[in-house]
Amino acid sequence: MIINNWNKTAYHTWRKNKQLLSRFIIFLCSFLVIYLFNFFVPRLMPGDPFAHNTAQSGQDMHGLSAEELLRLKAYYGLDKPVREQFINTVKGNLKLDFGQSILYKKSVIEVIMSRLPWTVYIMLSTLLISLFMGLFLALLGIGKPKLDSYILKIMSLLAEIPAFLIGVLLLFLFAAKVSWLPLAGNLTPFYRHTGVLEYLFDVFRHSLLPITALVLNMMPNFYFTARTSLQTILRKEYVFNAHAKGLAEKIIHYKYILLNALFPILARFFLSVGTCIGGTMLIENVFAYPGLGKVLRDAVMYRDYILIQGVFLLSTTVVLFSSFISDVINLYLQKDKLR
Amino acid sequence: METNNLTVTYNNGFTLHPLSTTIAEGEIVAVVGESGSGKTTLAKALLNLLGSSAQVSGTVKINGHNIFQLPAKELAKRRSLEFAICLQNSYELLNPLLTVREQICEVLRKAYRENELGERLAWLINQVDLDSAVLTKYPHQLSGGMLQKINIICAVALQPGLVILDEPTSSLDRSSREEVLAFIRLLNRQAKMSFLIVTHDLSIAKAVSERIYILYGGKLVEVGLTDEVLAKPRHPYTMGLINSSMEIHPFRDIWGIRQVEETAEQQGCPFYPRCTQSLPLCATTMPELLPYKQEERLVACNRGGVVTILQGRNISKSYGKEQIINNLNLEIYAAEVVSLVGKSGIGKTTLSQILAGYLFYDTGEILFDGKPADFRKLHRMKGGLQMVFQDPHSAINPHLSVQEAVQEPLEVIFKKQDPTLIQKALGDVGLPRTITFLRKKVKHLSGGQKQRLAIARALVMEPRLLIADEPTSMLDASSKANMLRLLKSLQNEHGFSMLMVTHDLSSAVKISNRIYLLENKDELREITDTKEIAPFFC
Amino acid sequence: MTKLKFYLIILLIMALIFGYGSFFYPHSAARPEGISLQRPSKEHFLGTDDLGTDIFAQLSKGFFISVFIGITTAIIAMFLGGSIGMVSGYVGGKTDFLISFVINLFLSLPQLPVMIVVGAFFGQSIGNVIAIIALFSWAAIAKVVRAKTLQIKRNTYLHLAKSYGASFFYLFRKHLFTEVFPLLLINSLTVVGRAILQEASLAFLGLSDPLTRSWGLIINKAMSFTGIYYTDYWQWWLLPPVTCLVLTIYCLRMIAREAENLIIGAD
Amino acid sequence: MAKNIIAFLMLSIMLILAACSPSQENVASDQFNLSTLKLAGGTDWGAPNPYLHDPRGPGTAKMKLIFDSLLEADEEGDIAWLAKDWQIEGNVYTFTLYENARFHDGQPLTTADVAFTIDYYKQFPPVTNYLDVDGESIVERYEVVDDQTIKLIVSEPMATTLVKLGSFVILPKHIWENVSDPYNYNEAEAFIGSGPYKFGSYEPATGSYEFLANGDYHGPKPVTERLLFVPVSDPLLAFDNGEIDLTDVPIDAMEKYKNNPAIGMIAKENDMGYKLLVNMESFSQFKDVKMRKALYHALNREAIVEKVFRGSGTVGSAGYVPPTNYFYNENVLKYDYDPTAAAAVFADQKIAVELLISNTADDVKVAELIKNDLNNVGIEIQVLSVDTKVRDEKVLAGEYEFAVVGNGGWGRTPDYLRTLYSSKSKFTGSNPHFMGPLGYDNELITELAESQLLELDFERRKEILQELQYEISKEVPIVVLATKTTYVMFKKDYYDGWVKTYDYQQLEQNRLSYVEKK
Repeated sequence: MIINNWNKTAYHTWRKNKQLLSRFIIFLCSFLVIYLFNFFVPRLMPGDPFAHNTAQSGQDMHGLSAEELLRLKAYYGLDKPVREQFINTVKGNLKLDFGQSILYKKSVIEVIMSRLPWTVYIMLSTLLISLFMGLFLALLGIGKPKLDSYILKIMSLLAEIPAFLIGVLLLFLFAAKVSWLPLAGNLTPFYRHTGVLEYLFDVFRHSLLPITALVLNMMPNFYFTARTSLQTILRKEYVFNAHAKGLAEKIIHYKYILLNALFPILARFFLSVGTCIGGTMLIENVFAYPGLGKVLRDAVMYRDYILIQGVFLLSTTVVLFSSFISDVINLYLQKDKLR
Repeated sequence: METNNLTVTYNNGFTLHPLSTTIAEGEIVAVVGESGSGKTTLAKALLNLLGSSAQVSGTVKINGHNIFQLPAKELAKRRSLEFAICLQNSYELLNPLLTVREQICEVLRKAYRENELGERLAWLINQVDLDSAVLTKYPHQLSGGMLQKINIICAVALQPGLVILDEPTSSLDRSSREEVLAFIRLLNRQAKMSFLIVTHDLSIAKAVSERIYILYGGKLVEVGLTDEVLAKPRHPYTMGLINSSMEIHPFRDIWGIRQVEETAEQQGCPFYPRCTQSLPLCATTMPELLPYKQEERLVACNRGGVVTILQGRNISKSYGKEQIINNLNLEIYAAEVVSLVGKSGIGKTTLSQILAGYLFYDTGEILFDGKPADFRKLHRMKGGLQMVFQDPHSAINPHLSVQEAVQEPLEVIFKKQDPTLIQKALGDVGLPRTITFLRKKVKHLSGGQKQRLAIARALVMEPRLLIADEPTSMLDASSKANMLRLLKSLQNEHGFSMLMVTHDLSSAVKISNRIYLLENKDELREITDTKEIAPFFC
Repeated sequence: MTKLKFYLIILLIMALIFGYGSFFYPHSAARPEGISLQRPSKEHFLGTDDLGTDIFAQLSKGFFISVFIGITTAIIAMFLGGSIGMVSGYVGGKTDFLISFVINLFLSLPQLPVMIVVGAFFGQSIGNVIAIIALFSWAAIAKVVRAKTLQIKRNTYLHLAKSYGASFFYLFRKHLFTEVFPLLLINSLTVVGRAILQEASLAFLGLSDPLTRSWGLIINKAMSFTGIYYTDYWQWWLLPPVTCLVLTIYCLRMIAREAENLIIGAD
Repeated sequence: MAKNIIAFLMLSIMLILAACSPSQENVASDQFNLSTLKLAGGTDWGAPNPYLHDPRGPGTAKMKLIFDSLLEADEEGDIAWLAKDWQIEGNVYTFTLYENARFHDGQPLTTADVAFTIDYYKQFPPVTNYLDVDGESIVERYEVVDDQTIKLIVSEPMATTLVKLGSFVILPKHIWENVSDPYNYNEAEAFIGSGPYKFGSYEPATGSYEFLANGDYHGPKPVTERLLFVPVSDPLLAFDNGEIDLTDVPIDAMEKYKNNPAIGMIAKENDMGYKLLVNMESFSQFKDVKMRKALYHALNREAIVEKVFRGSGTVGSAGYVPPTNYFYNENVLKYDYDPTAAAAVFADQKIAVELLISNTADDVKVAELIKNDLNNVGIEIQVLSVDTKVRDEKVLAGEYEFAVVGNGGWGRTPDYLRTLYSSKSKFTGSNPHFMGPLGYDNELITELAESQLLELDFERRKEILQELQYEISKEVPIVVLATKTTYVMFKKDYYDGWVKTYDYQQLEQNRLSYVEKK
């Protein structure tokens, strides 16, 4: 009677691995196509990096003469035919050399590495706080229908306010009024920090506004996912059974409700990494925060192909990888439905 | 445990009517009822698990504490320690993300220290013959049966004083069911644990419980010792339930209690629409749960339980010097089929005709519905007594048309012909209702048709008791089977009682609830257990 | 049902107000006649922008353009995402593999540069704008619908219906639609809001004529006006379009939520 | 469950409120008037050395704070900087350096360094190479007379030669002689110059720069001990908050600051302007000057100043050079707004044109006004707004019908008239000052434009330029729309030594603003 169950579970794990494998292959193929896309899209963009931006007042230029242009193009390898450029880039990338940025005259890796920690700091803290707040608000609403519908209304209103508006509103409503809240940048410029703690605190103080803006933008959709998954869990019988067994309230909350609700929320967490990247770039520009967002905006403005390639490759890989993880979580989640 | 008029009303209208009972320590009680009778609600209500969806009133005291007044924390602490419940099995009773070991230990930790867990756990799982490899598995990897056993283990892990099991054996195969029942008996004996087992399966109740509660439509209709109730059900519903349970009557053709489409909500006895012995009074007054005669039994029926339609006391009859039947006693309850079997020529027909009022008896007494039988009135009233004789040819005047034959009693008694009644009667017995057939002369009918006509004629009078003397002896095998089926379906449908005289024990067993054996002229006894009947078959 | 009517009425009122604004209102939305940056007055209900064009007229014309763009994009994305998601979830196997590969691709595409490239090549028209935004929004919907279809497919009643020989369309109509549609509705509605705003950035990338009067453009112009926050111009130049935008999308979202409750009933 | 989450939140808020901001102490420095001077940064203008800085104005200005050039310019004209004085005989330019000029590492700066720099620039041209005209260096050879004096012999002396020789920055020979790849050389030594400020620190991510005062600088004393360029999200907010001491002020916000005694304002008159280019190759009917004049009459250029520049600027002069420019010729022809006359000209022409513009906010506004004006006179306009880069590329390639181009630098000496109107020089470079009228040539204008470059005498050159403007205003090959004046404000009581040069309006990019005035 017991025997037939073992091969049953074996069968399930085999089937799950097959699905996992197919998800992984999708991930690889998408990566390859994105890589190609990343190479060609910047080059298709009209306008060339060496012609200068003219419109800002007060910045006149001395024109680049023709052969100076040629010399620069040769220096960056942009004079060769596209096919050749592609081969060099692939060879370079394999050796983790992502080329020289035209705008910053430094290697792309260096530019990215100097800015990446700031963007990652903003994004990660935003994602975590939004997840935390979304879950907390969803938990608050459980069992109190009036409060729950009230929070729901606010959240759906907040979800509608466009991201850039939140940034600007925060900037002008808070920053202008609250003097000690810094308006821009990631650190008090050129301030000799005595201790690490003071340094960290300065970073925290500067990142307060951008993170709040991003959290206000990301929190609603975490809240919606958390709320639906919590409500389905609460209706499940094993929660009722847990109460009937007289388990401690704490055990029921964490090991029964939260643990089961966590997986769909985690899946949503990784899925929203993609949207968060877009939001972070926007907010970085509003608060002059030195992350990859600003780099990307300037790179696109000045058609710095090589830098654009580097940044997009990084961002698309992160997005792809996180959607892959969210697929894996979803697969793992289905364990209770594999009967 | 002690409940005092516990009532539960759901906002969708279903109510568990006030109920007061006690369960002593070490006692096993079974709660039996159809699905929707409120047995699960009762189980949950007893442990204050109904939450906001229902209004619960009355008190439930367990070990002296009224669990409705206990603060939540205190109540939670006592759960699994003093009382526990094992809910109806479903795939989602266990947390999908925790291993089996973890979920059992969760409960054990309430009373045992970490180091004692392993040993207690081992004992528990081999009580229900589960392999220890199960402990590391996740719920979704186990079969329904195994989950059921684990749920039961969780409930009994800390040996609480009272354990409520809701359908503990529903998804178990035969051998695991035995194991579980054995485990329950063991706990009951060893640890003096009392059990409340909610089930729809009478054989479980029979196998393990001492007392039984019968629940119908949210009302406790009968309470009593299990064996006695199963043997002699006193409430019409209980009788109907027992009669239709295959586990108890393995050989009999099983007929459920008649179905009636949902009537509007009414205050009276919940069983009123389907009750065969109901009175208009039943529709309005809610019966109280009262003791039944001297027996250790409680019945909630406005008529005090199942009514004995006919009672014959020490009846004797002799032709001249020859004693035919001597000092016989017999009872027929409402809405049941009783067979009178015996060798041919032993006096069965005589007894049946005496009971039907067509033959005088020397001594004894016959009561109909508790009152001395006034046969003259009974033959001429609706809800009276009618008889179908052995030989259809002589029972009906061959020259009459079918219509005249059937409507004769109506015409004579009520002086009017009611074609719809005739049509319905003919339809009931499966005879054609066309005009040509109605005009047909009786003599042109076959033996089977005549017998059916006789029955139609009897039923037109809607009798409360129909006595049929060897109704199938003249028929061939297939029409005999049809006739038996017809009689049983009519009896089940209209709810009248029937005394069937037959020498053929197999047909008796097939359709009758009880069987009287006339061994000789002064010995008439009831055959109850199947062992006696079996030799006649295999 | 009353809540649904309530939100529909709000939308209707707005449509009426802006209908008046586009046809009967004396000032044109295109020609700058008034003095620039005038306060709201009886003559100019919502004052004028920096070029002197009447803002209320712009808002009214913008209402129909933006809502048109928003809703058409949402419908396209809904049909595209919905059908592809359902087919891939239902059919499974190779097609599912292929389709989820395409979905993954579109989800991780960087939007900004692709829009610039398309803008440069395809020239200007509302059609292009709708096409591009829809191009980027169907994938998210498809992913959600696919997951839901997979979930439904596991139910036995689908296998049963299939065993009766039911065609995909029957299955779709009878079983898939009721469960997938509300999900589809809500996800598509988020596209409306996004589409209206993205239209503005696309207009600036040369994808549509920057002189049209969509709400996104008005907001963008107001935001890029240097002195907007130091003076009180923002009260009549930035506040009204943003409130209208948020209100419209909020109503649409609430209608979707009510519709969902109606279709599948309070569970 | 929810209770302990609330507790955690309260705790973190307390943490924030408890800590006050580590404000920088603003202790006055004894040696210099100010301890810190803060300006708006935020964009990465490259590291401040001749090979790494961004070619545009702010990048060059920051580099010039550290590296000295021979001459500088003030409101009136060229002044001594590294070179005490200078003589010009024919094509020989003799410069005598200050004796006590030193590099930041203490090494004396001599003519050997100047010579080395000239040769080094020939081999490795810097980001802005003043010494280069059409590919080869203007200095044929040089003669080092002694440590302080050096003769530079120029192949072909022109009016701009003195400014060019005075502008290239001098590299320390003892450092750069062994640098083979200057474009990637960014060790500490790469930032040792001889200027009034030493290199402090440079943070590319935030676009922040720190310059420290050079105590023993031979020339005028630096005004502040630390000069900072800091990231800023909204310049006005930062100015109010005291994060920066100087910023542009939008016209609409002027009232708020105008009557505040502590705030000083300086105008950058007409430094940025808009012009309408007509592609006469594809629209040959505009070769007729009458049609071009009708265009002038058709456009309400006053409205552009009023609505787009919020009233701060002037209607474009038909001679291209703006009225506030030193070389402006008042009696150039004027064309006022006369739509009926224009409509008469275009009445029966049925012209339909695609107007190419860039997608910045002001460009779109100008385009909207032009579209309405031209529609009124019967010219159908379809606006095509593209990315700025795309617009530049299309204009240089001639792929446009009408195009609106806006750019800075109108306040400089109008050598741009040569690169715009002279058939020989237009379209030789890649920035808007090279975008001349397509399909239009004029002998007289080209001759005048080229000759002014070779005219050494300052006054004589001015006359030629004014005659050139008159000729242009007669032929109007380009429709000059309007020029914009922007204002800069600063805290007067804190520091008000901001100065412009005769030739360059951007006072924050002028070295003289950061040193004490004589």
